[in-house]
Amino acid sequence: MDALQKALDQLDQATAAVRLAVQDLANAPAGAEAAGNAAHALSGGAIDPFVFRFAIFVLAIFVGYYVVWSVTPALHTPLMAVTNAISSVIVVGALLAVGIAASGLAAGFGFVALVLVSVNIFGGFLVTQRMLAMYKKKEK
Amino acid sequence: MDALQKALDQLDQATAAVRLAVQDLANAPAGAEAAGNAAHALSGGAIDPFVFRFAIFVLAIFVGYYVVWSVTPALHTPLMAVTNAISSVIVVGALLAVGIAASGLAAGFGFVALVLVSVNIFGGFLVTQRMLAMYKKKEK
Amino acid sequence: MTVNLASFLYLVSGILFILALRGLSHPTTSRQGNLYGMIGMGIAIATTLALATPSAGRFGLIVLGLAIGGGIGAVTARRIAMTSMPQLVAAFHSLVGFAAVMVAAAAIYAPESFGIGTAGDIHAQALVEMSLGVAIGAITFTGSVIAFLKLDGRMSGKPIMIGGRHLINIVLGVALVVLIVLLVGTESKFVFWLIVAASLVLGVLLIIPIGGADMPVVVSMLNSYSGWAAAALGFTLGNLALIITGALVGSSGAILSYIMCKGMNRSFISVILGGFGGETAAAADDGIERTVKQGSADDAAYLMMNAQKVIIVPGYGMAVAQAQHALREMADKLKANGVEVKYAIHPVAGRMPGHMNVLLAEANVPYDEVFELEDINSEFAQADVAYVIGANDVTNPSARDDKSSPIYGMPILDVDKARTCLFVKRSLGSGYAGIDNTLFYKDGTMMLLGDAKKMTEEIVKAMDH
Amino acid sequence: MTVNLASFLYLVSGILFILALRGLSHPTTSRQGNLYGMIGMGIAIATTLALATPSAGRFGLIVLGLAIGGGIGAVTARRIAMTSMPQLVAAFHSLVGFAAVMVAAAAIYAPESFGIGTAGDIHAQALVEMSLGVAIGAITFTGSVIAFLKLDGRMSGKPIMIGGRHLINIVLGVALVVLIVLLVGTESKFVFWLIVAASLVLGVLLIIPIGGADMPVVVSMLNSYSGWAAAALGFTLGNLALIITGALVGSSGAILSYIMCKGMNRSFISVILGGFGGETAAAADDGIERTVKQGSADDAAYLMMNAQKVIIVPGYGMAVAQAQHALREMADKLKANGVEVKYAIHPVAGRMPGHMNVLLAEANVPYDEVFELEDINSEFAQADVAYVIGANDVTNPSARDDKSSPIYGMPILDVDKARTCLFVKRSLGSGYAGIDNTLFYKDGTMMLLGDAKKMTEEIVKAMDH
Ligand SMILES: NC(=O)c1ccc[n+]([C@@H]2O[C@H](COP(=O)([O-])OP(=O)(O)OC[C@H]3O[C@@H](n4cnc5c(N)ncnc54)[C@H](OP(=O)(O)O)[C@@H]3O)[C@@H](O)[C@H]2O)c1
Ligand SMILES: NC(=O)c1ccc[n+]([C@@H]2O[C@H](COP(=O)([O-])OP(=O)(O)OC[C@H]3O[C@@H](n4cnc5c(N)ncnc54)[C@H](OP(=O)(O)O)[C@@H]3O)[C@@H](O)[C@H]2O)c1
Repeated sequence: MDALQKALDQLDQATAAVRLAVQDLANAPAGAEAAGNAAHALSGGAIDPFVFRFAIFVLAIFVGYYVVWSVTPALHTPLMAVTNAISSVIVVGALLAVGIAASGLAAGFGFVALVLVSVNIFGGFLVTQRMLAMYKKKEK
Repeated sequence: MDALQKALDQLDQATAAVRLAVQDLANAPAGAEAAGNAAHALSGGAIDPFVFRFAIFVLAIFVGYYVVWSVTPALHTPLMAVTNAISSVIVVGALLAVGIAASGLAAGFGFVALVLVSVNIFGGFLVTQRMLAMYKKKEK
Repeated sequence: MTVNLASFLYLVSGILFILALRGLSHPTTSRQGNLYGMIGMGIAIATTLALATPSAGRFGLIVLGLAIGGGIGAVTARRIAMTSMPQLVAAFHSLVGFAAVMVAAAAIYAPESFGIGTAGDIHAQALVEMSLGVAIGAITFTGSVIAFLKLDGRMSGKPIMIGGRHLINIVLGVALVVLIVLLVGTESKFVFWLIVAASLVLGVLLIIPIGGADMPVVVSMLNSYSGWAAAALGFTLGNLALIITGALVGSSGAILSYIMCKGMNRSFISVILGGFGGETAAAADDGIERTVKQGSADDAAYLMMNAQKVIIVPGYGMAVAQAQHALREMADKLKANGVEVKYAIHPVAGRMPGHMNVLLAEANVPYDEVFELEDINSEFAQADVAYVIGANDVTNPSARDDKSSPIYGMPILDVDKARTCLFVKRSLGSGYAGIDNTLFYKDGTMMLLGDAKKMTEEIVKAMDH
Repeated sequence: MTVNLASFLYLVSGILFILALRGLSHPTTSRQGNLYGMIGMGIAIATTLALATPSAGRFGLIVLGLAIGGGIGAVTARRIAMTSMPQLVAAFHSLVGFAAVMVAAAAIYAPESFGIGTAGDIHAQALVEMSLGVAIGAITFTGSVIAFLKLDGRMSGKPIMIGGRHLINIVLGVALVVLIVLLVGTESKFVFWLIVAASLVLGVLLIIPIGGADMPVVVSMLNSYSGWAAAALGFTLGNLALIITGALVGSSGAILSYIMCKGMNRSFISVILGGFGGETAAAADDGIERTVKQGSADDAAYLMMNAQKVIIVPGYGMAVAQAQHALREMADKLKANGVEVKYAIHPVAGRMPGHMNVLLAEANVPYDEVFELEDINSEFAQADVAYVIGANDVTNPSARDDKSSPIYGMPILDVDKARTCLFVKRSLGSGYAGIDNTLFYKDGTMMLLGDAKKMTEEIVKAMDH
C-alpha cells in the first residue's frame, strides 16, 4: 500500500514537472472528461510504470533464453566475455552520480563505479574482439 | 506535437482520476521535491506509456521470431490454427464495447465482433487440439 | 480489480500465448501448449470482465455472444475434414479481420468506454493506431475471403488480372493515407467508414490477381497482417496481451510465408505481384516422342513386397483423394512383411505448411516415421521403391537440372534416385505449378494412373494374394 | 533531450545488445555482433550524458574516469593470455559486482540525482529494488574474487569447509532480509552498509567450500547474478537498457551453468553445496597389477603418419602447456601427408565452456575442422589414432561403463573406440575430477608421458625424419 501510494505520488509529481514545461501549449478542457478519465484508467493510462518494466523484463528473459541457446558452443567463451561487457551498462548509474549528484560522497562512489565499469567495458569488448578475430574458416 | 500534448494531458488526467481514489491515503509533501521531480523525469517516471508499449512490442517480436522458428515443420498446420485462435484475444475490445459502451451502436458493433471472435476462439483452439491429438509416436 | 493487477494479468495471458507456441516445438509438448493458450485466453476474458464490470443485462449479452460464436466454432472444429484445413484457416482469418474493424468502429462510436478520449475529442495517437488497425483488419477480411473462396474451389484459382491494377492499388493506398490524416484531423465517422471501404476494396484487389497455387502464402501473409492489426489495436487499448499476441502472430505469419517462398524458390514480391499458377501451361511439346511405362496395382504390389526399403512421398493428390488411411494400411502390410517404410515430406507438399503431416497423423502414422526433406533426401539412393502418391511439383527434376524451368532452384525430393519410382496420379497432367514433369518419362518410373485412394486400396488387395 | 527520446534510445541500446549475442550464433556473424554491442554501449553512455547535462567540471571527471578505467581495460584486453580467460572473466565479474554496490550507495546518498525521492524520503519500491541490487552485487563481488583467486592458482582449489557453514549462511540470509526491511523502514545509511557487509561475507562463505574444479560453474553462476543485480538497479533507475541487459546476462549465465552441469552430469545443487574436487582421490588400488604401454615420440610419429584418420582430443593440459601451436604444426604435417585430421571438443573440456575452441582458434585451426561431441563421437570407430592431449576426465570410460564411478553418466568422447589411442600427459595421475582413468591400462592405449607442448614438438621433429 505504502509502495503503491508512493509510486502514485511519484507519477503525479513527474507529470506535474513535465506539464510545467509544456504549460504554454496546454489547453485541455479541464474537468469535462470525468467519465473518460475513469474509463481511461481501464485502458492503461494510469498503470504503474513498474508493470511495464516488469513486462519488459520478462520478455527480455525469453529473448535471452532463445538467443543464448542459439549461440554455438564454440563461441561460449566469447559469450561469457561479451555478457560481461554489456552488463557494464550499469555505467548509466555511475554517470548520473558523477554527473549531477549534489552530495560529494555520492559523486565519489559514482566515480569509483565509473572507473571499474570502464575497465569492464573496454576490456570486455576488446578481449571479445580479439578472440573473435581468431576464428577462421579453412582457407581454400 | 499535438499528439504529444494530448498524450501528456491524458497521462495527467488519468493520474488525477486515480489520485481521487486514494485521496485519503495521500499526504505527499507538496512542492518540496521540486528538484527531485525534475530529476525523476530523468529516470523514467514521466515517460509516455507508448514508449513502454513499443518496447514490449519490439521484444515480443523477437520472442515471436525465435519461438516460431523453433516450431517443428511437422506442426506448421497446428501453428497456423493456434495463432489464429490466439489472435482472437482482440475479444477484450469486443467485451469492453458490449459491456460498457454508452452508445447502442458501439455495443452492437461490439456484439458482432464478439460473436465472430468467439467462433475463432472456440473453433481455433478445438481444431488445434483435435489435430494435435492425432500426432502419435510409434508404439513399441 | 485495480488497473495494475489487470495489466499484470494481461501480461500473464501474453506469456501463456508464448508458451502455447513454444509447446509446438515438439509433438509431445504441443498438447500442453495448446492448454496454456486456452488458459491465457480465459484469463484475458475474465480480466476484462472483472475490470469492466458490465451490468447484468450487458453481461447476459456477452454470454449470449460467446455462446453463439462458441457454439458455431466448436461445431465447425469437430466437423471439419482435415483436408479442408487451408480453407478453414483462411475463413478464421477473415473473422479476426472483420472483428478488428468492428472493435475499431465501437471505439470510434464510444471512445469513453475504451478510455481514448470523449466523442469529438479522441486522442490523436489513438486515432492513428486505430486507423492502422482498421485498415489492416479490413484488408485481412476481404483478402481472406477471396483466399477462402479460391482454396475451397468456389472461385477459380486462375489469377484475375485487372488492367492497371497496380495503379489502382497505388491510388487506393494514397487515398488511405489521406483519409487517415483526415480522420485524425476531423474525427469524422464518415471518413472512418471511407477508410473501411477503401481497405475492403484494396483487400480484394490485392488478392484476386494471385493464383490459387500461391494462396497458402497469401493465407500466411494475411495471418501476419491480422497479427499486426491486433497489435495496433493493442496500442490503442493499452492492452499488453493484445500487443504481445499481435507481435507473435505477426512474426509467425511472416516466417511461414518466408519458409514457403523458400520451399518454392520464389521471391515474396513475385508472389504478391501475382499472376503465377492457375494458367495450365501447355505440356512442353518439343516434338520428341516420349514413352511412358504404365503399371498395374499388381505390379506395384509385387515390386514393393520384394523391396527392402520403401519411401512414401505424399502430395496434394493424397489430400484430394483422402488416401491417407489406405496408405497407412499399405505401409502396415509392408512392415508386416519386413519392408522398411519411411515417409518423406517436402516443405511445400500439399496446400499449406505441415499439411501432409496432419493428414498422416490423422491416419495414425507415427510421427517418427515421417521425415523432412533434408533428413531423408540422401536415403533415396538406397531405397528400392519411391512411392509417390499425388505429389508432382515437389519431385520434378527440372527444378534441379533444367535452368530454364520456372521452378529451377526449388529444392526437390530426389525420388529419381530410387531404384524404381511408382507414380500414383490420375493423368500425365501437371501439378499446381503447371509444369510438365520429366520424371514420368524416365526409365525407372512406373506410372500408376488412377485415383490415389482407389489405386492404393487395389495395391493393398493385390498384396494379399 | 526529452525523457521519451532518451527511453527510446535506451531501448535501442538494449536491442543492440540482443543483436550482439545473436551474432554469436556463428563465427562469421560474431564480429558484427560485437560491433553492435559497442554501439549499444556508446548510445547508452551518450544518452545518459545528454540527459544529465553535467557541468564542465563534472564532465571532466567523467572523462577522467572513463579514461583511467578504459586504459586499464584496453591494456588488459591486449595483454592477457588466452589461457587465462577463465580468471579474466571472474575478475571482470567482480568489478561489475562492486560497481553495482557503488552505484546503489551513490543512489542512497543522492537520491535526487536518480529521481527516486529526496534524502530521508526515498520511495519504498526503489529501496527494495536497490537493496536487492546491492546484495546481489556484493555477493557477486566477493564470490568472483574468490573464484578468481582459485582459478588463478593464488588460492588452493581445495574446498574450504567451515563447520556449520550451512547454518551460518542461513543466519546471514535471514539477517539480510531483516536488514532490507529495516532499510525500507528507516532509510538508515548504517543499515545500508550493514547489508553490504553481510552480503560481502555471504559471497565469501558461499564460494570457498566449492572446489576449484567447479569454479567454471561458479563463474557462470556469478555472471548470472551480476545480470540480476543490473536488472534490479534497472528497475530503480527506470532504465530500459539496464533491465533488458540484466535479463540477457542473467539468462546467459544460468544457461551456461546448466550446460556445464549437464556436461559433467552433476546437479546444480550439488555444485553449489560444494565439497567436490580438489581432494585428489587415491588412485583406485584394487590390487590388480596393471600394465601400461608407454611409447616415445618416434612411435607416435610413425603411427600417425601411417594413419588415414586422426582425431585430436584436447583438454585442460593443452591449455596449461600452451601446446596449441605445436599441435597445429603437427596437424599441418599430417595433412600434408594426406592424413585426415579432425578435432573433437567435449563440452566441458578445459576450464570454461568453449575454452578449447578459443585456444585452437588462437593457433589458427580453422573452426570447420573442430567438432562438438555429438557430431564426431561416432567417428572414433573409423579413426586410426585418437591423439588425446592433456585431456583426461572427458575420455574416462568409467563414466560410460562403471555405475559406481562418481562421474557415471557424464557423456564422454569414445576415444577407446579408435584403433590406437595416444595419451599425452605428464603422469598417470588423475584429472580434475580426481578419478583414475582405466583407459591408461587398455591394450589399444599408448601413453606418451611428458609435457604436452614438448611431446608434441618432439613428435613434429620425429615426423621430419
Ligand atoms: N504446401 C504449401 O505450403 C504450398 C504453398 C504454396 C504453394 N504450394 C505448391 O503446391 C504444390 C505442391 O506440390 P505437390 O507435389 O504436393 O502437389 P502438385 O504438384 O500440385 O501435384 C499434385 C498432383 O496430384 C494429382 N492428383 C490430384 N488429385 C488426385 C487424386 N484424386 N488421385 C491421385 N492423384 C491426384 C494431380 O495429378 P493428376 O491431375 O494427374 O491426378 C497433381 O499432379 C507445389 O507446386 C507448391 O509450390 C504449396
Ligand atoms: N570446461 C568447463 O567448462 C568445465 C567446467 C567445470 C568443470 N570442468 C571439469 O574440468 C575437467 C575437464 O576435463 P579435461 O579432460 O579437459 O581435463 P582433466 O580431466 O582435468 O585432465 C587434464 C589432464 O591434463 C594433464 N596435464 C596437466 N598439465 C599438463 C601438461 N603441461 N602437459 C601435459 N599434460 C598435462 C593432467 O595430467 P598429468 O598431471 O598427468 O599431466 C590432467 O590429467 C572435467 O573434469 C570437467 O568436469 C570443466
